[in-house]
Amino acid sequence: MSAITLRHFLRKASFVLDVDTTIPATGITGVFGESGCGKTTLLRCIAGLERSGDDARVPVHKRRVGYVFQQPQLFAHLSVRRNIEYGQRRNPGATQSVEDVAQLLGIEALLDRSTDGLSGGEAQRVSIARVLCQSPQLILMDEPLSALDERRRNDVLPYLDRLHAESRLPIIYVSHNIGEICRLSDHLLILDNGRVVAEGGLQETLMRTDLPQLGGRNSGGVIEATPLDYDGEFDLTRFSFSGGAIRVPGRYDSPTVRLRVTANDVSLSRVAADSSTILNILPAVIEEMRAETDATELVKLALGEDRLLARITRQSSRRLGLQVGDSIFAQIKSVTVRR
Amino acid sequence: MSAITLRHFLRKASFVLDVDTTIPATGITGVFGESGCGKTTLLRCIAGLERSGDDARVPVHKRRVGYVFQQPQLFAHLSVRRNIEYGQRRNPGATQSVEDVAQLLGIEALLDRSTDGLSGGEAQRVSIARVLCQSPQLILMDEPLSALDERRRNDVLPYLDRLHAESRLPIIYVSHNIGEICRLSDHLLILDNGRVVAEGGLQETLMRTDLPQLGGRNSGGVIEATPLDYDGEFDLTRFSFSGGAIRVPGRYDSPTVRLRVTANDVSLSRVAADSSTILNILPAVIEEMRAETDATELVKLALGEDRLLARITRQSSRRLGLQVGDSIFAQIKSVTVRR
Amino acid sequence: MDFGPLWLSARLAFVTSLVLIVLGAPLAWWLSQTRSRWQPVVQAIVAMPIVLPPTVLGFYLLILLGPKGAIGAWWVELSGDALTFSFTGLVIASCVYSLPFAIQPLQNAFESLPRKTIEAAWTLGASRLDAFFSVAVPLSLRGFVSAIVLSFAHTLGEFGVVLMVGGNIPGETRVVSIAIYDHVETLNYAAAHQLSLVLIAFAFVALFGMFLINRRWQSK
Amino acid sequence: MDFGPLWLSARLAFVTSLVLIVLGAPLAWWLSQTRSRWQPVVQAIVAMPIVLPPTVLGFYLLILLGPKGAIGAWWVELSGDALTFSFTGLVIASCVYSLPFAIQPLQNAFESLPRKTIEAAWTLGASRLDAFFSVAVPLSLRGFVSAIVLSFAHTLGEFGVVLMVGGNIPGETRVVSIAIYDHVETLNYAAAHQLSLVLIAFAFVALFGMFLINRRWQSK
Amino acid sequence: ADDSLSVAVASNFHGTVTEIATGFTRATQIPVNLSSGSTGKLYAQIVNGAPYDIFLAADVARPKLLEAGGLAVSGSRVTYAVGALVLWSADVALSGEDCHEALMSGNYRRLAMANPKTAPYGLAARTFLQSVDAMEATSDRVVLGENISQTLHFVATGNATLGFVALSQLRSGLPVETACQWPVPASSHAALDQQGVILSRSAKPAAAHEFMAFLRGVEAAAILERSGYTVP
Ligand SMILES: Nc1ncnc2c1ncn2[C@@H]1O[C@H](COP(=O)(O)OP(=O)(O)OP(=O)(O)O)[C@@H](O)[C@H]1O
Ligand SMILES: Nc1ncnc2c1ncn2[C@@H]1O[C@H](COP(=O)(O)OP(=O)(O)OP(=O)(O)O)[C@@H](O)[C@H]1O
Ligand SMILES: [Mg+2]
Ligand SMILES: [Mg+2]
Repeated sequence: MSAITLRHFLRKASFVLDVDTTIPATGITGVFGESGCGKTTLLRCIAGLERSGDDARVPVHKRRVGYVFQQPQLFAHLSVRRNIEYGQRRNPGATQSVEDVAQLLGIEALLDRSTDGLSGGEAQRVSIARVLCQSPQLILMDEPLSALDERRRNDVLPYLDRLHAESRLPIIYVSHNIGEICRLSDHLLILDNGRVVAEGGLQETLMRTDLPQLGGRNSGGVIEATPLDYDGEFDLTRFSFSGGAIRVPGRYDSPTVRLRVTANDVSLSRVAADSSTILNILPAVIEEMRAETDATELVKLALGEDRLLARITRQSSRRLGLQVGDSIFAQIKSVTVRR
Repeated sequence: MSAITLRHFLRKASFVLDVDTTIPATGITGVFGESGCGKTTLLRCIAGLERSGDDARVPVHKRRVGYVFQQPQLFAHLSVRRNIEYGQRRNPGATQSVEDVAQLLGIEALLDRSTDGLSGGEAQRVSIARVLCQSPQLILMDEPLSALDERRRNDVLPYLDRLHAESRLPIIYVSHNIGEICRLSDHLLILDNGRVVAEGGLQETLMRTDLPQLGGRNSGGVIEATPLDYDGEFDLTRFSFSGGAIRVPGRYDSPTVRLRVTANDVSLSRVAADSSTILNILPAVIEEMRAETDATELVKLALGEDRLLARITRQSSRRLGLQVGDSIFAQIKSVTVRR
Repeated sequence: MDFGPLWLSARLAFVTSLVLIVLGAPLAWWLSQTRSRWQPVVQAIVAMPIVLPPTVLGFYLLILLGPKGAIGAWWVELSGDALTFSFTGLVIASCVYSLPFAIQPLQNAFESLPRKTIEAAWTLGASRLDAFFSVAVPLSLRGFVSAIVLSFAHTLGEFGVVLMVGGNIPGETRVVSIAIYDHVETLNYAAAHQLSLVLIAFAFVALFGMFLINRRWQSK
Repeated sequence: MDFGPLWLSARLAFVTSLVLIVLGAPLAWWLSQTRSRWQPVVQAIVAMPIVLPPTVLGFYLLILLGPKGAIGAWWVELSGDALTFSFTGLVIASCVYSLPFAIQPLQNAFESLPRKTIEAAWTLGASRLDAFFSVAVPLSLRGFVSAIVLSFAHTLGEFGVVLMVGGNIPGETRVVSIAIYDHVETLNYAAAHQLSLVLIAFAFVALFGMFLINRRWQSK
Repeated sequence: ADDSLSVAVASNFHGTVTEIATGFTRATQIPVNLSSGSTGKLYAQIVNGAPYDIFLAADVARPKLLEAGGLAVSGSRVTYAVGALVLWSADVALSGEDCHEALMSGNYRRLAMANPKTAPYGLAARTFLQSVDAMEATSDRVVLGENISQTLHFVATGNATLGFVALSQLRSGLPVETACQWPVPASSHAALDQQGVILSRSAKPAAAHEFMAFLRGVEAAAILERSGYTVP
């Protein structure tokens, strides 16, 4: 696996961006960090919209870097199809068929419309299609979903999943929504005040408890799993992963999926109670415990090779007398499936 | 409690809005419905921006109806303070102090800035302050949070709670996010294709199982509760409600709160297991069961006078042999507190 | 050097731009907001004054504003004074002549205002008039600057109309453009060059200042 | 009636607006994008041509474009022909005279383009030039319409400059404005009225059509 | 247009010369192209290379300057017509009255005259006013036309009660009724000589000479007399 080098230095008033790192040349790298930490600035540097780094000489239009902005930035004077063709015509090697890309993003029916009447989610999908059709060597996405409300966000997310699954293109995906990042990225880069504070594979980096940036309601873990069988009677798919088997509503056929389990969805039990409606109860070992707030604790669990976080009240922890090293049962109430 | 009459008829191309109903003259009325059902059109009619209904003669500026748009629509040539004063100066009876309102919305520090550098959440709070300072007799909010990402949305929500708590102003709050509506509204109005399909108090309406509009991930129930005591050691507040007591992290002092429990956060158990970290386990009676998808069922539970929904897999339901009328235990993993 | 004509020109240009802004803004606003089928007709009519050669326009204005003309007769009745050969007459003529240069930029600016912003002003209790002044106008500053610049400069350089309607009366209607013209006609080239330079310098300083302020304002 | 001068005027106005759009658009683009300290200076300079009375401007252009003038001499050397008293000379003079009316609306339109849209074009592989033509220009249509209308109408009504540089030569430089002027001068009022009416009718139809198309386009 | 003669003519003489040129073309088969403008403008154009063969000015000064500067064929400068100044009114209030009387008694609102600086008729009018000591009395009521035709517009449109205009203008089919007119004595001002020259850069000196000769011939003289000029 080759790598992409990011080396950028830029001063803007009192803010300094100073990045020197590498990211994998395939898959999605999530860039995460709080507002004002320099995420957008970093992307602008990579695209050549700001002068920084060694490559300052290469003009923007020769970089073959696709940029999906927070707002779709469609060209109002062109039809949807013309918008998508815009980049294609300008990049000699761009051989993607507009129809194929449109199909990937579910916008075939819109191709001959004007950009006027598009809903936010449709417009953002068109802007992604436009970038794909320019055959970039790298795609930058700057919070492409944050201007969309939840429903329209859910319109777009599956297409990003599909894009990830069907293309080997490296994507740098900026977001401050850790859920989105967990769902989409393979690799994680955490920025703070213009500097890289953490960088690595998604699962390892997510489980680091020394990063205050990762706290909050959305913390949790992801598990790579493979479908085992499908129970048609109850519409449940059983997945196997290193820690056992887990059942999820719906049917999934892809060879491998990523399951996201937020810390809020995991409760712990001393016994494997089969008297409750909780579907997934798995043996686990407590690897680490850390006080989060006055009321809650984050518990890092080992399930085979995989790791999950559970958020429990300190009161419950005390009541059950939980200790690092204890073998307990993780009760998983709900799971989000990706891919 | 007096009431506000909404009587509007409007034809727009093939769309017809036909509303004739009343809503309470205090508290927040949530207007819920899918995209294109006419929510925005209804608000525009009420504000007088579209000609419809009996009051078509009253010009917009004489209606004393405050309108918070999806985008803040601040005036770029005025400072934050001037923006807020804009409505105040134009409505003789407006006696609210700008400082008080700014404090309510946490924007005191922004008052003398230009609107330029405001973040999305700050701008939306300013636009709400502007509407409050015009002392309207009715406030309309058209998805005021949907242009904000989750973090910025959470910046604004507490201020809306506070507004609701501290003012008797009637508010019509449009959203297609049922979570937001549950959190904020007292009263619910459901629109479909330009017509009112349901209307009533929040709790009763939420529990209606004949409304397909209410399905999905966000369904659940709300409970009115009063704080009972506070456990300083574990930072937990105990609330009492008709179905018993429930504990929630954090300290709450208000005389009454609303607890929202989504169907996903409730699991059911035949026994009150004390071996798990689930904090709240309450006796309940199954009142109704309805298949939701091929994999899941919605179960309506009676806890004293209150009602909650639980989403469970059909497989678990079968395994436990759940029946209407059964006495079981509701395990509540997490609770959102409002007010 | 006689600065009289320059001051007179400056005064005329100033008053004309002012009048044009005051009268042009509502017209431009109407043009930008209306959905009437007549809108393009009115828009085309507004552009007509510049289509006629200034002297010819001046000739028609001379008839119209003269004591026997429709407007002139009414004015004589009203004020006892003739409109032609007076500063007031010059202002009217200049306004007619420069109208399109004020309307076009204003209309463009108004058309690019978001409708929601205006609606927000209404719901906040501003009447249509109030919203126009307190929101539409200040947010269209760039259009106002353009309108002022174009009509100011155009009036400074105006000549044919002014000559016709003004009658070249020193101190009253002899503006600087006529003075320069006279110098050129009488082969007094040196004086013409000198006066032209002064006029250009004056106009440059006025416009430069305006652009500078506008730039500061925009980037703020 | 002799339609020669009318066609000549129409041709002149058409060519002039065309040249002004072609040359003015890049200049307006530069003015709208640059952060140079010289920007307001250049902007003020661009407005200068309208500050001078047309006849006086014509006088200076006559000198500059004449066979002894800087530009004229060079042109004679290049083409063997004089610039003054020719259609080409008229076009140059008209362009100078109407420059500000083309620049201002274009600059305003360019300034209100969102920067991000242009940046999007760059990242999609468009060079700066390409992005200008394929994105900035089509999105600034309203500004182009204004620029064309103002410079077209202004050239139709132009007179002082044209008379000076063109020399009132039938078929070559006698445009309709001069023809009307001649009729007025020789007290041939009836012919003047008639020709004025035809000119106004022509201009009205041209501008009305333009506004109508523009309206359709905008509302699409 | 190549074989035609190009004549630059002062605007006020444009109507008359059109008639003369028609006769000339009929007699010689040489077509004539007329370009009119103010004397000062035409002069500036000629100095800057305008392609005219003949220049018919409304004064003496400009032809003289051209001759002195070598731009006109020396010896070709001739007076082709002498104008006459008339005090004129189109104001119905003065119909049947005496214009001169009205001027002297101050019975008018505005008095129009051409700009003495730029137009010979203006200079003549001023000289006349000075000769009768009326400058002071009129000064605040005078409006100046840039040339003699603008002066006529002022009077014809009723904006000025009285005006000093050229006799030739009153003879050219005025669209308005004359209320009164009074010929200003030629002795009270310098002669209103109009001179013409053949330009040195003319490519058709022979035809130009022919035209100048025709201009001073009997046929032209009749036209000039009829148009309100005297023949020198
Ligand atoms: N033109 C500028 N002048 C001065 N400071 C700037 C400028 N542009 C950006 N900054 C500063 O640079 C820092 C990084 O900004 P940037 O937009 O990259 O943040 P971000 O991580 O994308 O934030 P967000 O999540 O809010 O989009 C901020 O502190 C900002 O104030
Ligand atoms: N100007 C118009 N011409 C034709 N149809 C219109 C017009 N404005 C609105 N509509 C139609 O009226 C219906 C209601 O629109 P409205 O904006 O009120 O929906 P909404 O409930 O607010 O939707 P959303 O959640 O997407 O904001 C839609 O079907 C829309 O297509
Ligand atoms: Mg950013
Ligand atoms: Mg809506």
